[in-house]
Amino acid sequence: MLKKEGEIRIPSGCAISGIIDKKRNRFNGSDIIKSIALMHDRSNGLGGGFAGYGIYPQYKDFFALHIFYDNETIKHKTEDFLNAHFEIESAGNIPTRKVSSIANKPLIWRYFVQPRIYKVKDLCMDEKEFTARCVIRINREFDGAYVFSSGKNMGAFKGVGYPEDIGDFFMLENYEGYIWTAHGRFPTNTPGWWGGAHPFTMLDWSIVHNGEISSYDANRRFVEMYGYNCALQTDTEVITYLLDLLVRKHNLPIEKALQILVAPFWNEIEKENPEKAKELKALRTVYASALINGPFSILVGYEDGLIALNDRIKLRSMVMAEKGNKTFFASEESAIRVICPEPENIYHPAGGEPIVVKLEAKI
Amino acid sequence: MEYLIIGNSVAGTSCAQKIRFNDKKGQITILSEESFPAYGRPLISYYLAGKVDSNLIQYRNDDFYRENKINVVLNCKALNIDSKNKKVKGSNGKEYSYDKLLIATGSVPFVPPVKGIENQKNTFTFLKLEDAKKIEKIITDKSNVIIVGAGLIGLKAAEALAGKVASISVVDLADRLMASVLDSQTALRIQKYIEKRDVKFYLSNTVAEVGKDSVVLKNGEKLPCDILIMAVGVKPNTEAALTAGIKVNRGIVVNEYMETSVKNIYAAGDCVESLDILSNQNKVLALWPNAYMQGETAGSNMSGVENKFAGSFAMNAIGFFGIQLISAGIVDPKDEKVSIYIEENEKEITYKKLLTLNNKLIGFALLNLPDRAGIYTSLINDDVKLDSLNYDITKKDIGLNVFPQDIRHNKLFRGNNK
Amino acid sequence: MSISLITPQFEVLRDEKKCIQCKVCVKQCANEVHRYDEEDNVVLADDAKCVNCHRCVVLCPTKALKIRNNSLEFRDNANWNGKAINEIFIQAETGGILLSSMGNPKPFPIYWDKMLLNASQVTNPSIDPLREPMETKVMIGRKPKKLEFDKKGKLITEIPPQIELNMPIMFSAMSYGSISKNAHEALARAAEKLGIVYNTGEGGLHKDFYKYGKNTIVQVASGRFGVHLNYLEAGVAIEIKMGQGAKPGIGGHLPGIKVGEDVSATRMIPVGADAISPAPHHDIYSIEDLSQLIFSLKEATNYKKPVLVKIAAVNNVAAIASGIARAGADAIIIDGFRGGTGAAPTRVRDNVGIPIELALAAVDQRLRDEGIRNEVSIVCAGSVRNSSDIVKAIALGADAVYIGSAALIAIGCHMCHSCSTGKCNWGIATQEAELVKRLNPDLAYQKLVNLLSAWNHEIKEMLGGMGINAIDSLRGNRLMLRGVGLNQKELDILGIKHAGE
Amino acid sequence: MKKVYAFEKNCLGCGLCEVYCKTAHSKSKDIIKTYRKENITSAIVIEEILSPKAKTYFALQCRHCADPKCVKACISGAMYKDQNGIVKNIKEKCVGCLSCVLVCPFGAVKRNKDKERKIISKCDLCIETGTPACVENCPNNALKLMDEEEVK
Repeated sequence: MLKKEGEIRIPSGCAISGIIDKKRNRFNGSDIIKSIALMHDRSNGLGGGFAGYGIYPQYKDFFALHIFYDNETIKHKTEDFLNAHFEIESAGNIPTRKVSSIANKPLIWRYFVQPRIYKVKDLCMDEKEFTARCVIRINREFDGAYVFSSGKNMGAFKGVGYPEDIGDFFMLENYEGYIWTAHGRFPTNTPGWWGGAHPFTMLDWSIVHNGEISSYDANRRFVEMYGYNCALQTDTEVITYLLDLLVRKHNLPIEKALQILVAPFWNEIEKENPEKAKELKALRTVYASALINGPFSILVGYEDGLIALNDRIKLRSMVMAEKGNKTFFASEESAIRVICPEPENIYHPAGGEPIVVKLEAKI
Repeated sequence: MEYLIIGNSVAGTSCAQKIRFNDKKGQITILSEESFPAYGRPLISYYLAGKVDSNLIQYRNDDFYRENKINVVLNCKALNIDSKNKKVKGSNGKEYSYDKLLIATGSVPFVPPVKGIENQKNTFTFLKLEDAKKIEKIITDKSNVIIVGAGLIGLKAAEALAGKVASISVVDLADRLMASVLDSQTALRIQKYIEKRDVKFYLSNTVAEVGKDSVVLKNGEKLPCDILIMAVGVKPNTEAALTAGIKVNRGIVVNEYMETSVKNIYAAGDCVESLDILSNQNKVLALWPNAYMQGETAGSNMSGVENKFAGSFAMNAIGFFGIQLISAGIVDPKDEKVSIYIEENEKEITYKKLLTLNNKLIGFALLNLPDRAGIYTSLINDDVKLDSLNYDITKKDIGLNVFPQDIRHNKLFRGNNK
Repeated sequence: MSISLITPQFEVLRDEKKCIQCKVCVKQCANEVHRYDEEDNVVLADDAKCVNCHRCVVLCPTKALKIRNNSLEFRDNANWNGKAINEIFIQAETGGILLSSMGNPKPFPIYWDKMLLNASQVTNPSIDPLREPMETKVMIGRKPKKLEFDKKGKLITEIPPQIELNMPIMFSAMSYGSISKNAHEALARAAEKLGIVYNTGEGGLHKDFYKYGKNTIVQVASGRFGVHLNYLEAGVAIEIKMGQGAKPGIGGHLPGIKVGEDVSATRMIPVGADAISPAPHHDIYSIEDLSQLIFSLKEATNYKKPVLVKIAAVNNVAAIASGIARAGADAIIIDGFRGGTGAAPTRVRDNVGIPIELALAAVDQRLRDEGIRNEVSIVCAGSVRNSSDIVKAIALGADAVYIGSAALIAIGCHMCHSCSTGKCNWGIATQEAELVKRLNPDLAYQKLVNLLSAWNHEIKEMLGGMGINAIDSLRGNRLMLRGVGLNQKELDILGIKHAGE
Repeated sequence: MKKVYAFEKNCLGCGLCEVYCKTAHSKSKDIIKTYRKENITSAIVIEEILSPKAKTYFALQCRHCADPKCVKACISGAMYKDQNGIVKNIKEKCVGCLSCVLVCPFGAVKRNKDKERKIISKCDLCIETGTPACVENCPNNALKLMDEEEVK
């Protein structure tokens, strides 16, 4: 019997695409669907998904939990748990439309929640840590329930199918956001579990990823020392946790965190001025086990913007371009041109060169 | 510049070579009274024995003369030196002018007067290739050969002829062979060894009279004689030098630059007297290496590069009948203060004699123990104090390990062969 | 006086057709096995003296010599085999404990050989180290829990001192005394050339070798030989030796005969005096005592040197290692039972301790379970034989490895297990000047450089095959390993899956 | 010029240089045949130095002197220094007078024990094969072919 994510590591190839409007002008999901659809051949119909930021302005202070349920029983059980830990502001189905190619859909629910304050205080945590732990707990202990999105004013939409069909299914043309990312998946071995599709998310973090990291177990065993549980055994999961650990728990500036994930080579470090070299050396020395190795290109959405990241020797394609306030990223240039016929500043980020596009501060 | 060299043996050759090294342009002429290209005189016994042919006996090959642009005039004896006009008259009727002249006329055999010597028409000396060639022509397996002189030349002649003739008898006035090098015991041992090779010795004896086909010895004994070889000794050939009025004692007198008493005339080799560093006196040291170095020193000074000859001492390496005898310095001392160390092995016919005086090695003789003899020679040559060495040289076979490390390393790593 | 029951262990076979009586074997055998009989012009051998070190075999210009196990047999008995019987003969004759050298030779499982490595195929490109950068540099030392930057983005966390290694390999502790000065010189110079470190062992640091300080770990062992302030400050790190894999629980003994002038000066003991290292450190009877020593050494050297602690792999190694990490050690060395020694009681060598692979896996997992693995380095020691052993050790969780026996083999050791005799024909485990000079440091150091350069290259090839371009990404990456022929318990302890899973 | 230098601190006195020297100068070029059938004298002398602590050794070959005494002493013209500075002996011309042995201050010219025509055994730096056999086969790198200047 085929094993699903979490029971086994499934290597996969992929297509990714992302758009950000740094002035926080919102636009609907049509373009991102169009872009990822162009790279149809890079997926195989076994996974597709999207993340949008700024899509829930009316609930922007609530954690938006997107949950797959296998059946009603587990839904009730999970909702009891949610009720016990959160004030649920709103709950309901995520709207979908019938698409012929999408079958076997689970129950797909959405809750806008706030942690129950006394519980947070009891545990001496902040609300993010509390929410994260609850999400991890559901995903680990509630067989048949899977929280696939848990950030604020953002949401992931994913499933088994080609990404354009998934976008159609979730009716993303009805959502407007200032960051969109998309993923089309080419797993080599999967029974097709909706939870296994990308993006992988954790609080505000959402990651779409093309690649297969060979440092996986080194990264996993490192991050698991800090309370994470890599239940899915996927690359996106471990990369998300690494970022969460470095940025949220260790308070490192995002740029430093990225210098850890794709650390410069030692001989490049030696060329830097002494102070810079000392800092880079410290980062590599202390966080050697957080170095991500193997081929990958990833797009990381988070509350402040969008990050594009390649492995150190650029073993996966990744191109970017700009037009007006928008910055586009995609596995292939054509996937940018299809939605932005006259792009500017086309650039291929070098291996290990992180590109961080930050949203302008909220007014 | 014109350089003229009288004499075509080792001193002449090394002189010419050195001149050419310093002066690429000057004209170099060698006059030789012989009809052969230069050869090693000591090789004539090997020639007679058939061990070298007339080709191989040549000291330097033709390329040497071509490359060094040395003109050799054969069959030309220097009859007269006109030092005023710087000209030499040759026996070929030509005159040779010079700016610098070297006299390297070597030695001539010393033949004592012997009664009736004119009766034996096959009387020879044994110094030149010509002598060997003459002897070679007439010997048969019936020949009875008498050799007068049991020194180096006589014994080498005997060796060359052994087995080729009916009998060989060696006669010497001394009581032992090679009296200048060997003590009587060793001489006797060698004598017995050689006697087994059908050579008879008549010692403390001499030829009293020469008949047509026999000789009569001093003790009255009569020996058949078809060939008589006179190998009593040699003396410096100073004939040419005397024509120039050069100062001559036993040999030509030279200074340390090998200059004679006449300006622009130098002399080198067996014809000169030079410093014997062991006796600190000028002596005729008729030695091959000596001649080479004197010729070279003369050549250097003649061509404008000042060089001194440091002096020398007696040394010899002799092989005959399979015996190797190497000796140097004083081996038969008169001075009673000399300590003598002797080590011998009758069975192996080996013998080692070391002579020391005032904390220095002054001489040695090694019979059939040639290995590393040069180190002893260097101890004499370099005036080495024996107590500065790592061990007592009489207690152990010699090696470079005798030298303290710094000296040894200086020799091995800096190529210091002094 | 009675006759000895001990029979020779080896036979010297000389092919008379090949022997040219050159006497090289006679001159080269310090055990005086060979002798030349002038009368018969023949070279003869005394088998009883032979230790099978191959010196004569290797130097014989005509390859006329072979050494083999004595073909003399006892009656078949799986239990009472020849070795068991001979050992009894020896002890009955001498009344002493049996002594051996080098590591445990018994056929216990070698887990390195029961683990296989992964490589990339299709979904993930392998990397060619000849064309792409490939990093094997590692930093050994304590790491802070996290890094902190100020508001301007300036690093404010001070990083404790680290040992910077160009490759994850170090030469393990071998004292001057147990090995020769030339062997030390070779190790020191090779370490310098390679950008790694060697270890003084417990015998102090010879004055000629202070110049290699940047590539030296100085050891402090129970005998405290040669320990003084300059010594502590001479190296890049200080190692406290608590135990040794070859002889856990046992001290050391350098016989006085090996304590010549130089060794005496280096160890700071009288010429000819036995150098006895006690079994325990007599100032360390518990973990808090160890912590005190660690911090005494750090105080003495102004916190400029990492302090490493070396222990033998024993039953409770994981818990002990955790204690050492918490006691303040910057790195922990786990020394397995196949590690070498100059001399150890045979029974201890062969029966005490546990396999390094299991110990290493257990320690790494334990420190991770406690969340402190990233703060301390782990060095794997005890019979690391080749580059794939190293790759497997690092995948199991080591930061670096120590090699001792392999280094000695590179410079000529033939594993004859006779170090304790002091007659090492290869100039390694001896203090006899005439034998020591047989090890030309110029040649020996080059061999070490060659060996480790080759290994480093092989490590890079294997890393590249896995699609990894920095050794950091291999450390603890147990998914890169698969077991073969291991039972579930072993797989669980090693933390790896079985091949095919 | 390059010469063979022996370093005492590395020389073991094992004698392998002699074995390989003999073989290199044999007809058969086979060690065993060289020893069994050809009575060759090696051009090397191995000396032992008595020092208080341990025996040390060095191997010695012809130093190829800048101003070679053996060449001057040679009565037959067999000994000469070639254009590369190597002191050689033309075996056809050599008559075995041993004058070279008499004057060599290193004792580095040996009498050949072989009954054959070749009388003198001295180092020719194995010029025909390239690297001297002694250097090539020294187990401890005690013998090195080095330039004079390099050594100084």
